[in-house]
Amino acid sequence: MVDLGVKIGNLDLKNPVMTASGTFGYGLEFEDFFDLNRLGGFVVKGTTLHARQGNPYPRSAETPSGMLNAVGLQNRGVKYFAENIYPRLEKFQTNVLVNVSGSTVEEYVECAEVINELEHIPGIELNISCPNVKEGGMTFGTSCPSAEAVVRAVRKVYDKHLMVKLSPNVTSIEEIARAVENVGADSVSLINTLLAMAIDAESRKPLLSTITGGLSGPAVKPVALRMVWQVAQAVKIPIVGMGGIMNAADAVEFMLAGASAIQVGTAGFVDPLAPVKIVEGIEDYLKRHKIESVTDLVGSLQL
Amino acid sequence: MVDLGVKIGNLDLKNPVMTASGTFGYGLEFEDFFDLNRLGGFVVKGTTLHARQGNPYPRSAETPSGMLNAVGLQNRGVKYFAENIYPRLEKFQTNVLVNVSGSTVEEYVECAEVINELEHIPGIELNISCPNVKEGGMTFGTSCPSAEAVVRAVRKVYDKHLMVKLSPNVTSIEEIARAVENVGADSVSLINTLLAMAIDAESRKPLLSTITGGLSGPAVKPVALRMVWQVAQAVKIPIVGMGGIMNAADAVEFMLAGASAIQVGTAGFVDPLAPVKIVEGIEDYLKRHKIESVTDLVGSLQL
Amino acid sequence: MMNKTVQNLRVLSNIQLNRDHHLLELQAPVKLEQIAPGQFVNVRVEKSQSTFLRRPFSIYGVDYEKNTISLFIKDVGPGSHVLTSTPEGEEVDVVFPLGNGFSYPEENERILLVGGGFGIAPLLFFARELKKRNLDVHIHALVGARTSDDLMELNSFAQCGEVYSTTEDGSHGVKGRVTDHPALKDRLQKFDRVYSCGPEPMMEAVAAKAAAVDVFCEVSLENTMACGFGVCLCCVTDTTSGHQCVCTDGPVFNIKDLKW
Amino acid sequence: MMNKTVQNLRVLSNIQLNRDHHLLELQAPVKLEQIAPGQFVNVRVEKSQSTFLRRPFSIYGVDYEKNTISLFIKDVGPGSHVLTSTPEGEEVDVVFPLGNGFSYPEENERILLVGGGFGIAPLLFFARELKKRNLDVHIHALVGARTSDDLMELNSFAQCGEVYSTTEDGSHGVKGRVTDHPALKDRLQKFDRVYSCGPEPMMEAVAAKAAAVDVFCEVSLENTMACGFGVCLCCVTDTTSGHQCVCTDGPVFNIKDLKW
Ligand SMILES: Cc1cc2nc3c(=O)[nH]c(=O)nc-3n(C[C@H](O)[C@H](O)[C@H](O)COP(=O)(O)OP(=O)(O)OC[C@H]3O[C@@H](n4cnc5c(N)ncnc54)[C@H](O)[C@@H]3O)c2cc1C
Ligand SMILES: Cc1cc2nc3c(=O)[nH]c(=O)nc-3n(C[C@H](O)[C@H](O)[C@H](O)COP(=O)(O)OP(=O)(O)OC[C@H]3O[C@@H](n4cnc5c(N)ncnc54)[C@H](O)[C@@H]3O)c2cc1C
Ligand SMILES: Cc1cc2nc3c(=O)[nH]c(=O)nc-3n(C[C@H](O)[C@H](O)[C@H](O)COP(=O)(O)O)c2cc1C
Ligand SMILES: Cc1cc2nc3c(=O)[nH]c(=O)nc-3n(C[C@H](O)[C@H](O)[C@H](O)COP(=O)(O)O)c2cc1C
Ligand code: FES
Ligand code: FES
Repeated sequence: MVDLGVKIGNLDLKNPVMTASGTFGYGLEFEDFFDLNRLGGFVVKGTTLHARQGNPYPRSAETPSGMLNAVGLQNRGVKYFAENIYPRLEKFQTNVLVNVSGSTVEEYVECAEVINELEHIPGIELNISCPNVKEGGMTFGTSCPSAEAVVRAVRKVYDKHLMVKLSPNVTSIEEIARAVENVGADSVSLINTLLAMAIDAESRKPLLSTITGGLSGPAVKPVALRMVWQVAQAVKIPIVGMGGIMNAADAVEFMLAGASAIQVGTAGFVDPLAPVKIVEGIEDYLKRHKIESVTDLVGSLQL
Repeated sequence: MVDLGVKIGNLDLKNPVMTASGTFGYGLEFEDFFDLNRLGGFVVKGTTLHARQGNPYPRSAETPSGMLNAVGLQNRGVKYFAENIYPRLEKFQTNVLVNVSGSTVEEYVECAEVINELEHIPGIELNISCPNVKEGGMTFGTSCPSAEAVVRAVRKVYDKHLMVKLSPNVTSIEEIARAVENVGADSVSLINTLLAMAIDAESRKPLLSTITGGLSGPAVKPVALRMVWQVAQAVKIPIVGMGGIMNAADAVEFMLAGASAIQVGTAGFVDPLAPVKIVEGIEDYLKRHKIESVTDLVGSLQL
Repeated sequence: MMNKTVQNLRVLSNIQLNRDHHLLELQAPVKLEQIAPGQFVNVRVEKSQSTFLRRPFSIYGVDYEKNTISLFIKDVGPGSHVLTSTPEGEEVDVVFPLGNGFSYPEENERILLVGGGFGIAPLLFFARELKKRNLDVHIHALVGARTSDDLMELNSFAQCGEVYSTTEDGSHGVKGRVTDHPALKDRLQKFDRVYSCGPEPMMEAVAAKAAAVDVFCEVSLENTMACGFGVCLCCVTDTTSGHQCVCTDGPVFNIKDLKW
Repeated sequence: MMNKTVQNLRVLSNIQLNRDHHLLELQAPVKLEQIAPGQFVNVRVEKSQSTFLRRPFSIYGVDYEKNTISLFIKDVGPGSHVLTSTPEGEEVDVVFPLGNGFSYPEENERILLVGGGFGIAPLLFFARELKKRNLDVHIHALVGARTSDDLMELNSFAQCGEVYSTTEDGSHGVKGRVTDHPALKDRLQKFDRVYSCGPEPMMEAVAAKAAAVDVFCEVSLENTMACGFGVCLCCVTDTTSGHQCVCTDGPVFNIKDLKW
């Protein structure tokens, strides 16, 4: 038997496969398709202190091997989450993380404080990289001082696992990763979407209401892999890799590049069964390659 | 009749379609496929002061809707170009630009000086964005001071059209564009390739000899469009857009976003006729939309 | 109601109806449970380089005995083109059933179905279900098109009730748009419910008429979708209770809830 | 020699040779001019989401009367899979002819062709051309495979000259690899020229033998290609005169020029 278990800091995952925030709803929508307990964990949608309506329609566009989104963090606020959604998530025997966003450092902090009280939420994923909101969001994640400021402030009030989600829209993602590691991040997850744009030549209009939005899917995989590889050379904390993972081979590539676990996002739209197929595929891969523990893959790229 | 002519500063192009450096050889290789004079211009492969062997094989990898390359500026040096290649390019009745790279500011300058003497070369494309060489290359294009330094120095010795090719691997491409505009660039071209990586899960090895390389093709189009759009809001000099252009609709999108002309790169590998089909397709588009001059498209995105 | 599932369905038949419309009957490998008219499927199209996301199509009919689902597909682009070209015997990967159906009328009510283009698909499924259930409902269907060549399935609607039509060129039925037809223009109060599916401007015009005379009206929207089952929040429409997902809160909406 | 061109070729026939090898005969819409054995084509595969770049295949034969080109394709991944599944009548988009062929032997020379896997394709084309031209050349072909099931086209080679074979399991011919066959192991000096195409380790072993006894030897390389016609510089191999492109300087190289 092969061992699929991984540890991300103090988080125990039964396997390295999580699902990505904003692509998995609150998980419940996937229950018709598979048993969520088969996942190493899942990250629920981006949550903010106050409710947000998000951006106007249209919010998505298909692109070559990928898609753009401009959802803009539509959610009913952390209080609503804690009172109405959280109770339905307690039953799961897997790691349920909440993705947290804000427009100011204070908003991040207050939101994290609420989540800190939720017993069955072992960690948050701090989103300092959302390209789809006007204030805050990505701007926190594109400079070291602002990234440090928000992580440092949240760290003070949040006791459990603090995963920080990095933006790929930067000159040096290693520097940001090192900065957040230095101020107390327990892990980093990457990449969020690449800032991008689509136009309809015929109507001469942008395809998104917000003109620009975030690119995800297989198109970004080569960039995501490169960034995971770079960050793996730069920090000691665990890395959760994502960006275009469609199948087990993709997942293995991220682990070879240095990720301890991975998240599946857009793939779930194309194949709702992708997350569990990836769990099974990694197991097959390990058997085929006679590797006992999935942790042996991490960073084991042969140069 | 529709007017396809565009001006990029002092360059007159019979149509907005050029081909991209490193993807078109010296043009001669395409002569079996079409008459190069049908293009608005073409940019020959990356040229350096001294000959370079480039990187070891393997230098390319296919990725979803795109490819990676790590050619590393293999070329025989500018002297060889001037003596042996240039004479074969003089016959063309279109704009032949030379793409210039270097490891130091001095190398850029000396290379530009040689090309300044070549009567039938109306401009150079200064490559401050190549991700595939160890020293220089992209590093010049990822900070304002270094980008300014190389452009300012070349501007001093180079009289003709100076197009500066920008790197997409930056937090703010607008800032770099503004910086090179301020020190004398006549136009900017973008984007060069995105720094990326591919791994073979089975062999557990990187697919490129250099581990990381440059991503091009349709996968990057949404990122390229966004950057052209951003730069168009930031500078007054003309923009030459590229990144994943496969057909006339793609080309129109770049012009709507603000590009005065475009370059076709990777598409020529997939369809060697793509550049001329794009010229024809733009003409059709203008007729269909009853637009008299292609210049009316530039920056005319409807918000 | 049937739970959402991902299945490979086999193309039992692929019939070309006119220049660009095809009718596909798909054999399910699992027992089909109750599917509501108005629900849709989301189809993966792998044999094209420009169809990364699935393509949504209304369910046009379900045969619970043969265990098949039918789709009515217009060839408008790469995805629908590959699907309308799929030969019998091949499999297609489908997520279904998605979304919510139309609300059922009460006994003895008079209903008007107003369809255009492939919007007739869920309406005809609805009409047939009402008929099959032997509900004592008076079904009237109004189909609009540009020319008589574009009018489809009038006979099928006729088997369920009254049929009216409009064509823009007057080649069949009343000349003009659906809203020019007396059923909508003059006699709308005579109906208890109006259901519409088709191009958005058509549905908006129908909704305006229904709102004016305060008749119950449901429309089936077609926003661009990324997931189709409520996890991406990309397909929202603005409603009186904020942004709602067309894929899970719809695609059928009561016009009272829409901000049209 | 024929100029490079991009054409839609129609599949005239698609014959399955064994589990994973197919023979495709493609009808050209333009008059075929002289094509050299060793040249290759580059095929676009649009019906797959993972084949962005073209796929190169050696030319296996040209029929100048029927105006057809044949390819010998092993199904190893998405691109070759779509191609080997292409039904007769469909068109494929092909860039051809690319690269350089093998050098022709002198009259009365004895040549040895050493092939493995789909590497036999250009060698058989070469053998047939030599035969067709009635050159007074003594052709010997040595084909290696894992098992007798993997040996193909021995009869076709036999029509051009002597045939030898090796199989790793000894189920046909000499047991072992091609280099274990006496033709290569003991009698190599008796040949004037050796040509090899197949897996790179096989070609390297053949090249080493040829170099040891100083016999003329050409091999046909298969580096990964992006363009196929010399513009991207991705397919280089290291030669005594630096990096050279397999697509335009090769794919056929004299081993003297390689740094093996
Ligand atoms: C709930 C729902 C039910 C539908 N029912 C049917 C049906 O029964 N029969 C039918 O033929 N079509 C139906 N459609 C529309 C169908 O989804 C699109 O025609 C199809 O996705 C086009 O894909 P394509 O690749 O062929 O063309 P594309 O190149 O993707 O698009 C061609 C045109 O269709 C539009 N389009 C693309 N994707 C969508 C989308 N997801 N929703 C709406 N418009 C889109 C584009 O804007 C473009 O104008 C339905 C759509 C929805 C959302
Ligand atoms: C000059 C030349 C001549 C060739 N002649 C033939 C032939 O006559 N018959 C034949 O069946 N095959 C031939 N090949 C190999 C053929 O190009 C590959 O098998 C094909 O590209 C694989 O594509 P795929 O999508 O099926 O598989 P992929 O998934 O792309 O690859 C499957 C396997 O093939 C390898 N491969 C992929 N692309 C290439 C490439 N461009 N060159 C070499 N290996 C590759 C991959 O590394 C992988 O191991 C030739 C290759 C070259 C360069
Ligand atoms: C529709 C959509 C909504 C998203 N919402 C969020 C979000 O709320 N918070 C966040 O951190 N990332 C969000 N993301 C980014 C994903 O979590 C992920 O980082 C990205 O999509 C790359 O992974 P993928 O290519 O596997 O999708 C969203 C992505 C998509 C496509
Ligand atoms: C094989 C290859 C080689 C390239 N070499 C160069 C180069 O020498 N100089 C340069 O400025 N850009 C080079 N580029 C980048 C292209 O010119 C272009 O900026 C990039 O590929 C994006 O456009 P595309 O997606 O249309 O190919 C190269 C790209 C490829 C694919
Ligand atoms: S399409 Fe994803 S929520 Fe509706
Ligand atoms: S494949 Fe492009 S140069 Fe050989």
